[in-house]
Amino acid sequence: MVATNHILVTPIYFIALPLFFAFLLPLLGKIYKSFIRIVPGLMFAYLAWMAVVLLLYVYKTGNPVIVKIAGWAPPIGIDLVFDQFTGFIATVIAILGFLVWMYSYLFKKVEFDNALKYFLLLMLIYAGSIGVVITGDLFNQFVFLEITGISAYALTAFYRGRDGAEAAFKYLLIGSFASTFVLLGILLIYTQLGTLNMADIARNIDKMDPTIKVIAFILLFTGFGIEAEMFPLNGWAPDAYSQSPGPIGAVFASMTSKAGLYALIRLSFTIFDFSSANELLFIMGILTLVFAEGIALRQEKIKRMLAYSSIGQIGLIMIAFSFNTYLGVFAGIFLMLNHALVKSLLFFSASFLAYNSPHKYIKDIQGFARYMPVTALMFGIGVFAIIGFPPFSGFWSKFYLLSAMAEKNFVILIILVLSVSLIELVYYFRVLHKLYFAEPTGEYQPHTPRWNAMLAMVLLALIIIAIGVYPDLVTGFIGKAAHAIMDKTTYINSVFSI
Amino acid sequence: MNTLVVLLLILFGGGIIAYFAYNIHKIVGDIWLVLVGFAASIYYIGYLDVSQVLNIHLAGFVLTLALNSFSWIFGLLIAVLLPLVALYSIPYMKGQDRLGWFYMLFLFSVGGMYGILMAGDWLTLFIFWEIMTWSSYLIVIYRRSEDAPRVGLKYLIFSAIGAYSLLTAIVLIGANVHSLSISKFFEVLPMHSLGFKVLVGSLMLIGFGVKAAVMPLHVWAPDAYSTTPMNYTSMFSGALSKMGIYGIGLIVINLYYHSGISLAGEIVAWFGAITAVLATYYALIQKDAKRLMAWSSVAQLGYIVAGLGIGTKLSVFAGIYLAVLHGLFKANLFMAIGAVERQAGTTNFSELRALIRKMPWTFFSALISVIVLAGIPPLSGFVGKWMLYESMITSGHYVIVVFLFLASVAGFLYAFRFLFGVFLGQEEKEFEHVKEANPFMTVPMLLIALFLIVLGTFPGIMFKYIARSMADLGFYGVTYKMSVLTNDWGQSINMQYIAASLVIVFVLFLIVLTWVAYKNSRNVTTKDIHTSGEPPSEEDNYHFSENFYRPFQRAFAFVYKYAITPVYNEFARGIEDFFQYVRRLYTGNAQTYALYVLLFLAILFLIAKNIH
Amino acid sequence: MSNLQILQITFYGAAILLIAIGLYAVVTKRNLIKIVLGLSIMDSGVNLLFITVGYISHKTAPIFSPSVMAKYKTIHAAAQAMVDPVPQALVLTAIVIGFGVTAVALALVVRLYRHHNTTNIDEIRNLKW
Amino acid sequence: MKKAIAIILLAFIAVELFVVFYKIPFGADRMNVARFYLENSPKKLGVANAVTAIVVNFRGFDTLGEVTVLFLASTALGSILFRRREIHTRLSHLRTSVEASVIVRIAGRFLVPLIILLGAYVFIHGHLTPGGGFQGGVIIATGFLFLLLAYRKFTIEHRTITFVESLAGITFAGIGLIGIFLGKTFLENFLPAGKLNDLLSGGIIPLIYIAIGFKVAAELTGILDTVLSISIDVKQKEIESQTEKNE
Amino acid sequence: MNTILTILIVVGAIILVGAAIFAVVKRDLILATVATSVISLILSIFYFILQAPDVALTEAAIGVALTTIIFIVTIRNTKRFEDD
Repeated sequence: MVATNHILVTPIYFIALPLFFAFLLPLLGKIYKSFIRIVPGLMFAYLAWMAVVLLLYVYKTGNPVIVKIAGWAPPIGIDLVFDQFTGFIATVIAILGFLVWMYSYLFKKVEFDNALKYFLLLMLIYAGSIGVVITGDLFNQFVFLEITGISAYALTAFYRGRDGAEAAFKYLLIGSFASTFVLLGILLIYTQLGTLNMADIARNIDKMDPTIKVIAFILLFTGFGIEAEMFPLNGWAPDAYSQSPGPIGAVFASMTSKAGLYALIRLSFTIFDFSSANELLFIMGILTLVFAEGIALRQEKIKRMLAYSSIGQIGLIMIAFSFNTYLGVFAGIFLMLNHALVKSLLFFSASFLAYNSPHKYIKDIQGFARYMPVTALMFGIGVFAIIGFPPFSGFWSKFYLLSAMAEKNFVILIILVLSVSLIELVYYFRVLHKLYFAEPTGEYQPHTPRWNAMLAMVLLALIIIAIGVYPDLVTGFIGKAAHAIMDKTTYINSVFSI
Repeated sequence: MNTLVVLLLILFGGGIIAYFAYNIHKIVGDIWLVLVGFAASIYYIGYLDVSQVLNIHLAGFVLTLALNSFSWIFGLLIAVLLPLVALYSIPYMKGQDRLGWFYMLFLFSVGGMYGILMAGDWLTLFIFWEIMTWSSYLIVIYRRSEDAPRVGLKYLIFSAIGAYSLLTAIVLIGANVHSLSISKFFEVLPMHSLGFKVLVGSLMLIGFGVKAAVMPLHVWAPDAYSTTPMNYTSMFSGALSKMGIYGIGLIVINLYYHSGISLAGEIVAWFGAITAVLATYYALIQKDAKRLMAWSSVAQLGYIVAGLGIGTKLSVFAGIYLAVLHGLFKANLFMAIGAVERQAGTTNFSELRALIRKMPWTFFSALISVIVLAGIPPLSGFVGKWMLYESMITSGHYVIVVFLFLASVAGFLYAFRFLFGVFLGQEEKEFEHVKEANPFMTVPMLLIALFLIVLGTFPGIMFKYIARSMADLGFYGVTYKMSVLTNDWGQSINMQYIAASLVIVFVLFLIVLTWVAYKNSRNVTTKDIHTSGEPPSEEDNYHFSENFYRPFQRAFAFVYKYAITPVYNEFARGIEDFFQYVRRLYTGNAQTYALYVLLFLAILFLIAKNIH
Repeated sequence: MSNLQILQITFYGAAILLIAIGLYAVVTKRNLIKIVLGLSIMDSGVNLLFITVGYISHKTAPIFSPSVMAKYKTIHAAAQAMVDPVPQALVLTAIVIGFGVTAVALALVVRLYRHHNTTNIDEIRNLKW
Repeated sequence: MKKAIAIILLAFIAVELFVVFYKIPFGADRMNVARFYLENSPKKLGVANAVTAIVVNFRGFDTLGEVTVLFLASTALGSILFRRREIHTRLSHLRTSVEASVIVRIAGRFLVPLIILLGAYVFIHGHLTPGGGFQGGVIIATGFLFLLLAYRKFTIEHRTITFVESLAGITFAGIGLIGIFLGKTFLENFLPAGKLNDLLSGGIIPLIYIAIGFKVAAELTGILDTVLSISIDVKQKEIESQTEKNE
Repeated sequence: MNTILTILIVVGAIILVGAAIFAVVKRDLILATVATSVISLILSIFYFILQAPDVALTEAAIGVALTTIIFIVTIRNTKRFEDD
């Protein structure tokens, strides 16, 4: 184990620094207005760097970095676990956090108050998402889920003119259900085991009364399922995605949904020992995939379409994890990475496309490629990557996923997933065709992305292509991550060995 | 350095540089393009080391690059076409914008094709297959015509269907054989169960069949071939479709004949035969030269598939030979159409006429190609058909022979229609200004025509390589002679004699005919139509190119009545309607969503006993 | 039935009924404010459940006040006579979080009212399908 | 229809939950880690109130999150309700439509300082007696609520709230970070535990609780201020519409 | 706990549930809000009985005072009566 009290590099900073600077930000804004943009950026950059350093350390030594808080070893105190799996996801979130910041660096340039709130909420949603992923305590996870949730409600309702409030209210309603169910589940576990630490629960899960165990699992599954946008619990998601400011769609796709998904996976893989959890995950994954992608086919608004597509990808990831084989989990983690990267790129570019069209309909963006060629190209790269054309990163995740299915000889499932991919291809290329071929209708407001947004998009595109051309950049990490999440004993032992 | 990698680098790197070169100046780009074209071609023919194998470890897989003599022959076809098409493209694409983009994709797709041929394992094959697919897709939609989105989407959807079934087969192979190597796969295949063989084989055949435009997966082909700029179509139909043939060859021969499921091969042959017949009949009724030739491509590919499917030594031999020939003559024909399009501004039969004197060289090369296409004796097409029919008769596939024969007859008809519609007939004032195409365009065409003539007279040049490639497919001891074809009954034909005699007759005939025709002809404009005050109706045959084969069309109306496209359209609409309905699940009312959550929870409670 | 059993039924029953009533309000009531009220009733029920579960009969609040120390002398003895403090700590957190959510929800209600001039959830359906 | 479905579903869920919870005996001792907390909060931390010890130290990380949630709520409220500042100052007298009675106003003068004092007492003694930062903060906020309701001229300088809020937040997170800089862990106690039941005991716990108290007070006051100023906007609208009618 | 307390608790619980139903059913939102504050009040007494003074204090302060206030302010700014 690494020294838990390293001063410069410790997972605690993922949460402590965003919170610290979030509290500080209003004061910084008083000193110099641009600080509210620069300081979060420095912090995001630092955290992204730190995440990479930590991940490399964990990768090389094979020892997870586990931090105890307030000096109490688990299960007494809360611990943060930065192992190969959580560390990988946290790193993805950290890097995307930085890119989202870069994309929105000049956001609301003139309105100081709104910019302040925006960056504040961005930092908190980031801290919440990473917190959900790296915490080792169930109740603490709930708290971070709430932080993520409330910042997401606020961000959804951020724009005044639109129906943001409506979307946020729906999100809040369903989100409250989630928190109620999660709390009840936690309570049931606590009454049986008297502990809240995940590793401790996992260690003693046999001691639970079987009925109570099942009900606790169901409650937690439903609660986290809501956050993970599982069908049919995802009614809020398309609205929230489509009404939030542009970069926040990317945040939802790459951070909050990942956090929910992580909670779901940790629940089924580590905490509980139900074998049917995987079946449940499998069935819900298929339903989520088919319904979301099918409905995306019939969307008229671009961000809504992306939202449904994003939900569909979540379904795919759930299917991948549900196999509970090394290859399946590997594919699932790769899909998570890929989905985070590609959906962010799509949201980044699409939000500019939608921004410039009067009613945000797909038919309104026709011919925009000639006004904003780079943005359109980025959208195109995103589409190619999500369809899974080589040499973009999407290809590899799809290939691994199908390999995992083939390993279990699920031919019908392969055909189903590929048919759904076909649907995906149809609706994405419809948009692309509109973008490139149709004559512009003339209702165009020139808001070409500024340099920072461009840079963020180009960086993302480069990452996507780099992974696509040379997947070994990430497969090593993903392989270890897959081993880490599947190996329950090591997780428990490493948590208790500090 | 590995020569295979060098070739791929030339093409892909050349493609990227071409993009920037065209952005500097058109001339720079053109020079670069021709340079890359020739370099790749010469490198392939002269310097490529076929024995080299390269293994790359990537993402937990072993990617293998290795060329064998079966794939080499397809590579040769590309190597012949590439520099010629590059030359041809210079004048053809004059005045188009985004040339850098176009040529980058062009070279990418060629690189993809070479990658497919070099692939020693299925994953590599698939990667290059997809690169080829998306780059060709982007070229199909390159001209932002009104049709482009529809055509492009159709092409993409069918390509994706193909690619996905290929992918399914590949992952199944990976899971069951534990190796993605192609040769390993064929080695161990006989040990696997019948179900696995049939499943994987059919999936692969669907995958390759899409690119080879086998019915009913051909729907994209006529549109895509005719929408794409003609210089690419010549590669598209000439070389890219051969990738499908390459794959089908690999699968049918290796999978079916060498592991004992010959029935499957027969089915493939039947698909090929039916494709050949139907596509030919569709070609007959086309009103546009591009579309006619596009359908003709589908038909010709059907022949080849039929040949491969029969799977005897001779039929495979014929199939490969026809594939190479088709690559050449169809490329030439599309180039000719492109030249016509560029010079006369249209390719519609009802507008074009009598370009023979305006564009004699184009006409000549088209004529040669059409003769090859129709399989008329002096030229190589005849050789291919001869062998094909023979192989089918000797292996007892009489019905298929009848089918193909029917197709050949109709093929002759459409070939004639093409020649007549574009080059013959009466001259028109509006085409007076039309000039012969740029030498950069005619010279490649003539070169290909020359190839075709030579191959017709000395088919043995090609036979050598084909025989070698047959060994890779497991057919050993293929014998051939330079110009003498011998059949199983011991009769033989010497192509040189036939060629010589027929050429003499033909030339004499042409001279006489032309002389007579000149003497007795009178020029009347074809639009000089007297309808005596009656408005002309559709039924009036007021232009000879309208309803060229009307009686024929009537006779075969029952064929034309059925088309597969509406079925696909209905299917797609059904799916969209279904999801339009499903979409209402998301009512927009937060309480409904909350109810869903409760319902979900209640269902989970109900099944709680089953969770263990 | 012993006192404890009665109390068990009473507390658990009341808490779960509160949750159910809150859920009912959320799912069926059309008025936005009623829905938010439902949410807060739901939260109350969950909190009551927590505290109920943490209670141990015949034990005191987990505070080592001078009087308690005087009664039990040692810390160990005092600790044996106290109820479970963890659910209390959790509920403290949960109450505050619940208040935050309620405040945000009400703010959204006000904004929805400004935007749509109604508090009927059925009329606020601009985003659907 | 919807109601019927809802009732059936809820009845089913409620019964199911009740059946499950009924398995958990009421009033039974099932402590596990809690036992450790009870034993050690007086011993190691010198904190009399075990709940405080858990909230601020053992599970202090939750509390940091909780404070953040409140902070978020006040930020979110501001972002959702976007009050208009100029109206705020111009129309502040419209805050209450009914003027508070003289008794209330005069009583307020005596009561409010007392309320605030009580709040301060509660959070300063958080580690000794029931109550703490949250409770004290809420009590103080109620005091300000009284002011806001009773005195129409009373306005709270928003800048002050922000300042207090930020400073208290930084103190909390900062105390945590100091632990790291001292070579310990985040939020770890680095001050002497002191004697049980002394005011100056419990190491950093009272400090943090005081910070929490200030923060909660500031945040809740901010939230209340924001919420109360909604009426200003609405009133403003009413006035506008009336003047339109009059014209 | 002795019998009297038990009876009191049962009565309290009945009032609790009754208040909750009242809060849900009543069309006058102000009254419904008052009913929820009654819920909070009873809950806070329950918490005292269940030996959780910290929570009782918090519930009393937040549930009874603050939540009610923000509800009432909201209601005053929207509509007081639920309409169908």
